Amino acid sequence: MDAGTTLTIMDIRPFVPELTLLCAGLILILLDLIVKRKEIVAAVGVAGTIAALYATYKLFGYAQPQYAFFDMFVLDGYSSFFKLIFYLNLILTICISVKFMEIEKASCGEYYSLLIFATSGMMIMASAADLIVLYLGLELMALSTYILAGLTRKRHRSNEAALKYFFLGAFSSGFLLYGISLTFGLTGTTNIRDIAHAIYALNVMDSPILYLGMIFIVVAFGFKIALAPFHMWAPDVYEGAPTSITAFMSVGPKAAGFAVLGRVLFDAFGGMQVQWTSVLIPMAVLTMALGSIIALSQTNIKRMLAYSSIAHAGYMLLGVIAGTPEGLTSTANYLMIYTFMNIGAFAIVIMLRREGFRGENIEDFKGLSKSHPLAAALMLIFMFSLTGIPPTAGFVGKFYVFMELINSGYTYLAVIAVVFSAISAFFYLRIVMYMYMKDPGEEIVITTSPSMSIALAITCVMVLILGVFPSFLLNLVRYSILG
Amino acid sequence: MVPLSWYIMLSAVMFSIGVFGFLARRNLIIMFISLELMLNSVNVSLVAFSHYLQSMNGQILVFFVITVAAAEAAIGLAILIAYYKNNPTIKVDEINLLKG
Amino acid sequence: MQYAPTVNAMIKYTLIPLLPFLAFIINILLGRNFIRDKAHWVAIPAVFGSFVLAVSAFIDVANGQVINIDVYSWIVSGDFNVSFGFLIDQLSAIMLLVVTSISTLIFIYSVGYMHGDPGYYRFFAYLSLFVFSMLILVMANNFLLLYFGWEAVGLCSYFLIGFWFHKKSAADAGKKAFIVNRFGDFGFGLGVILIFLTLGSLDYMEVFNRAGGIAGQTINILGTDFDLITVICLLLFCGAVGKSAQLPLHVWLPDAMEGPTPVSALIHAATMVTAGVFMVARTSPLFNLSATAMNTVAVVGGLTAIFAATIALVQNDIKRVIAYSTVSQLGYMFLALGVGAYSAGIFHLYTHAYFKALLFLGSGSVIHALGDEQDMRNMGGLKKFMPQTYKVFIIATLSITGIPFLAGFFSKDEILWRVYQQGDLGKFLWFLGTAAALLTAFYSWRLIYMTFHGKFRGTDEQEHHLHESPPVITVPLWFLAVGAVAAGWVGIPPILMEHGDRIGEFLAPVLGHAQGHGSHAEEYFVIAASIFVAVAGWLIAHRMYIKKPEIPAQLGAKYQPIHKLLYNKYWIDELYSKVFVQPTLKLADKVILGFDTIVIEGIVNGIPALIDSFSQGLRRIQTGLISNYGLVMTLGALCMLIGYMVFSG
Amino acid sequence: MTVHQLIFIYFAIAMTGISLLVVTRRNPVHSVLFMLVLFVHIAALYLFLNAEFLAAVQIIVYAGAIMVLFLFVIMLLNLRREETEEKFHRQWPVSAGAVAVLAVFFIMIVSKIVVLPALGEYSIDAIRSEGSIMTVGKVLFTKYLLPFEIASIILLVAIIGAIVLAKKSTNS
Repeated sequence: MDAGTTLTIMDIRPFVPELTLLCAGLILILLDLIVKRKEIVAAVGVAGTIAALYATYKLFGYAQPQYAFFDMFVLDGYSSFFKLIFYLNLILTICISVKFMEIEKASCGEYYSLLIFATSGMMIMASAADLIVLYLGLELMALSTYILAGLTRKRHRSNEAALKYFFLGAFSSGFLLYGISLTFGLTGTTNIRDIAHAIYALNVMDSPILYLGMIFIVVAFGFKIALAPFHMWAPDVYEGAPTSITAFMSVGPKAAGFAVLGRVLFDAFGGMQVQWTSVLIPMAVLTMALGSIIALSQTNIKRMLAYSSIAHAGYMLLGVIAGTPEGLTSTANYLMIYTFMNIGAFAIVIMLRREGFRGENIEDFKGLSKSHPLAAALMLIFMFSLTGIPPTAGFVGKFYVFMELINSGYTYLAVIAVVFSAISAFFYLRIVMYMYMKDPGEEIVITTSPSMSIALAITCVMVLILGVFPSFLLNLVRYSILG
Repeated sequence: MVPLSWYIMLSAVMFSIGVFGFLARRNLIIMFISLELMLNSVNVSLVAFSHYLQSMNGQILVFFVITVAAAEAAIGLAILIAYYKNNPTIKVDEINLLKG
Repeated sequence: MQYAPTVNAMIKYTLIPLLPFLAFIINILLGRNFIRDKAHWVAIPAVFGSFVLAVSAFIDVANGQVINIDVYSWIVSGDFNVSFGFLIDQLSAIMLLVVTSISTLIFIYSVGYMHGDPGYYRFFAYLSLFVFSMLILVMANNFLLLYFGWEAVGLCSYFLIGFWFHKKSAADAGKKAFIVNRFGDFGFGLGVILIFLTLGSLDYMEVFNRAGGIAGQTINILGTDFDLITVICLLLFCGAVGKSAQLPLHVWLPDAMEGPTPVSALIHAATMVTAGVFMVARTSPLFNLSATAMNTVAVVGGLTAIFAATIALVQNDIKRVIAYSTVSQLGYMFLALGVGAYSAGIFHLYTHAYFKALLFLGSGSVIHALGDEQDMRNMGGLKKFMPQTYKVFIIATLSITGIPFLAGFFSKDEILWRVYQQGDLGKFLWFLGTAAALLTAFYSWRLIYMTFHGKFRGTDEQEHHLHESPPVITVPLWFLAVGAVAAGWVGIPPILMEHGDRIGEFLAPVLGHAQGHGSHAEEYFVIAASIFVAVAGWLIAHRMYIKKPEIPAQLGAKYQPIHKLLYNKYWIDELYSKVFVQPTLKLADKVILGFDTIVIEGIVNGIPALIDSFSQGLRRIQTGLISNYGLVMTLGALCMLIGYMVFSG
Repeated sequence: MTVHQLIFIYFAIAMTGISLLVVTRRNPVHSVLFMLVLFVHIAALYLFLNAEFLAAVQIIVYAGAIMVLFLFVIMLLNLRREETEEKFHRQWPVSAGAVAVLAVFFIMIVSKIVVLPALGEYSIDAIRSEGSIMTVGKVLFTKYLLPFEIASIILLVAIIGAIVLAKKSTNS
């Protein structure tokens, strides 16, 4: 269905997954008023997500992208794959949150509906075919996450995290809007496909105005992804936010940022690849360098994982730099793998949290293998995967990105990435060292719950399975993006 | 007629002033106002483009920007108040518990 | 001929390595809290299952079904394709049989030997992991998987050598094995990379098919041109030298005896150390292209055979004698490979696995009975206390020394005959080999006499506790004894029996026939010579240790320098320490005082410290202030703008 | 110089000046009040650009709602210290420099802007024939229906967020 002149009921069809999820969010708000137990709210939230997942599954597999709402919205394999990441992120986050939010004394139904609204925002971003829809999706995601970051209102750190995230996020939105405005002014449209056509038709590939617009858009997306030098909010916000939200933020907005970055750069600014590649390369190197090096001297594990997530954003960006659809595929593949390993690592951090004990210092992991061998073994797997040691999934993710990079002729970048990847082994393996080679300090008590076990089982199994049988995921992502 | 570039230059100046306000002021509320100034400068440019290109897109986007700005103000000020309750300051250089 | 395997066959072949791996997973996860001292109930059925499947695979191969299949494509990216696949041909079928059968027996033996050890479940877990890795190594159909198995068996070996890690010597031995093997593995890794770079594939068949194409090409290293294939083969052989403890990297193996005796038997005698032999045989199509590499292999093998045998003459630690004997026998195998008699080498590998495992397990039985006493000077007269152990020891010794019609006789004779046929160099190496056989006979019987004959020389308390080992230990010994007697009957020289060399014929499709001619008279001469030295060595030992026990001491006194030289293992350990370790220390310590603090410490501590301080410095950028962050973002955007202005003019 | 241009120049100077005043006043209340003056100017500018609807929205929503919310919060926080302390952050000279360079490049680049693409259908006459509100409304509820609905969710999130963050105490 192409751009019609009238709206029909068929326009709803590609939008069904988002609609399902939004309805679930609304239901949760109401449900929260009548149901006391938050577990039920959480369960309904997961059910709603699974319904949306089912809708995406049913809609998956059209060879041609489906446009709807006068070309505002597009359903294609690319967006569907990213939606899969968002669903997984949402489900896993809900699973690891239930017990944790109780301990934080911030358990409320709105928490789950906000998570769902944020995820809806990401999905809208991934499916946006128009910069206006993209902007609104981004704001929906951003506003929900600002609130989530500050949800533990009694905690000074949480307040500060929300404050920083909000101010800097709004600042970056300003840049995004100016970028959209300039692009619109030069091409006369906000539709992503039409922008590409207009750029060719008007022959403005080398226009400094368009370049300025593109840069401003990249600034905003770089902020969401946490690419240096727009990454500085990330460590502070990740550290201050409730840990479950940190897990959510480190995957969701990043993936959404990459989804729109890929779509806008490849589709709208496809004619300016030379320009944006030369912008992204220094960003990628700086991102990997800062992330890997600063993480070395961290003492707080959430903060360390924040820097790690910055470094990983650098690796993922390499797939975009490769500049081919295959490169973008490898980035999407990496993001999916990153979802599992990162949320898994955060889940272990959450398990250490208990009444009156934060469990966020790396020191707190001392001797974990002695008291809780299973938890330590899981953390070991996640750390290995984040480092990129075969046969974990992390290796496969990195391998494909580097391979695509080399195929595109950026061998030197791949070498740099491998070097930083080797440096990053130090701080990941430091955790392993603390767990396995140090004697326990004080007694470690682990808080667990059935939903937490499910999340850990999913993440751990996927990290291992995708490491050993990567072709399944790779076929999926190739089929989704390359068709 | 007034050339399009004049409007855009005006908007660029306002945007830069907004950025300056955000970067240089210590008071969070004034920083927030500077953010609003940035958004308004964008709106000016959008309306100007919309007029000169005889397209509706720009005006519609401005409409949405205003909507989002309202939502943003509500949330931002709520976060600010929540912060202020725990730590009564709105000086940006005193807000650095999280660093390193 | 290759046949498309059925799904059932694929499952079967996958299960062979998978069963021990499952046993490892189960034991390592549940061992500590649930399985504890029942770990063998997981491990033994798994290994036995592998054995049964291996027998079935062997029958398939014997019926002509050679299988080479990619079970799973791990990474597919453009031209680069990494597959995990199995190549089950005559060579790997024999290796499978050896590995699984010996593993099964040693697992059973370990139930008795390791009884009551606090790390019981851990022991079986590591041992299962080892079997898994070894099977992967053997079954691989490409170099990458081979390398994976190669490193994995090494890893298990270090774990198991240092199994009693609270014992300092055990921990040190593990470390030593690790470090020495680094040298070899580094070369091996380089070889694999070089193969990939020059031939563009890691799959055995593709590599072997393309290898002919690069014959005669040269590679420039430091200004000199070397034959490419020779370089590749020598690099691969480096790995074999490390893993199979050949000169000059043999030093780790005797120390590795610090590990539990079943480990010594399984890993350091029967299987892992023969991986180098297997690898060279597997890559024989490459080695065949380089005469230089072949001669190197033969010479290293021959020298190691005699060299290790001389050391074994005077050692007093029962396990060390057998360890040097292993090094020496491995030398024989390389000798065979080096003269192109690959099937003779594999034949000896196969018979050696049985009699050497038997020797180790027998000595384990002795050590067990004496309460962890390993010094033969404190033994003696055990014949009457441990009749069963004594009998199997005699069988193993007859076999290793090459007494006719036992396993060792046929395989060793095959090697010596093939070596003899290779011209002047062959004659010389044959002489070395025969001399080594004499020494072998001598030190083997010396071991028997010192341990089982004469009067008991240990403490009264030990004597009081002397007992025969329980059936769980002796039954596997008897099974191995059967192997030590009969394993050689598949390789009877044609000269003695028409179509007797069945193993040679069996392996011929993979390894080819050995080249060389010789008359029947010469062959009879070689056989007679080996029988003669075997008997001579026995008689000398008998005279020295039974008839006139004072002779060894007299000899030791008379030829003190030689005795010292041998006793101290030619001072090789000391030499390495003097040549490599101490000069470094001296240089760092005395010559340039302060050099060490600046350079060595600088490198060891400096780089991490530098990165750390760098990291600390960079942390300071992260001020925590919103304004600073916003400024950095603005500056970032500005840089992009300026960059554009600068570069696009 | 046409009259139009003269009027624009007035607006440009006035708006730049007011913007500077907004970001430099010591008292936030003054800043907000100058902001209101700026909004009136912006609304007037919208009228010149044929955006009557937006001019109204600018006054009603921005000036009438958002800025009042700001004032409300300023009153609520009761900021006394503002009178005596440093207005600017320590880094302000760097910021000023960076922003000045950015502004120079920015203005240099946008000064070259001209109308390139084909003109759309919403000419002044077309808008005038239907009226600005009707035109906007028609577009908003057909072509931009989806963004409009998303905006509604954003407002809902804002309401939930404000309540969650500001309500007295959690019920658990």
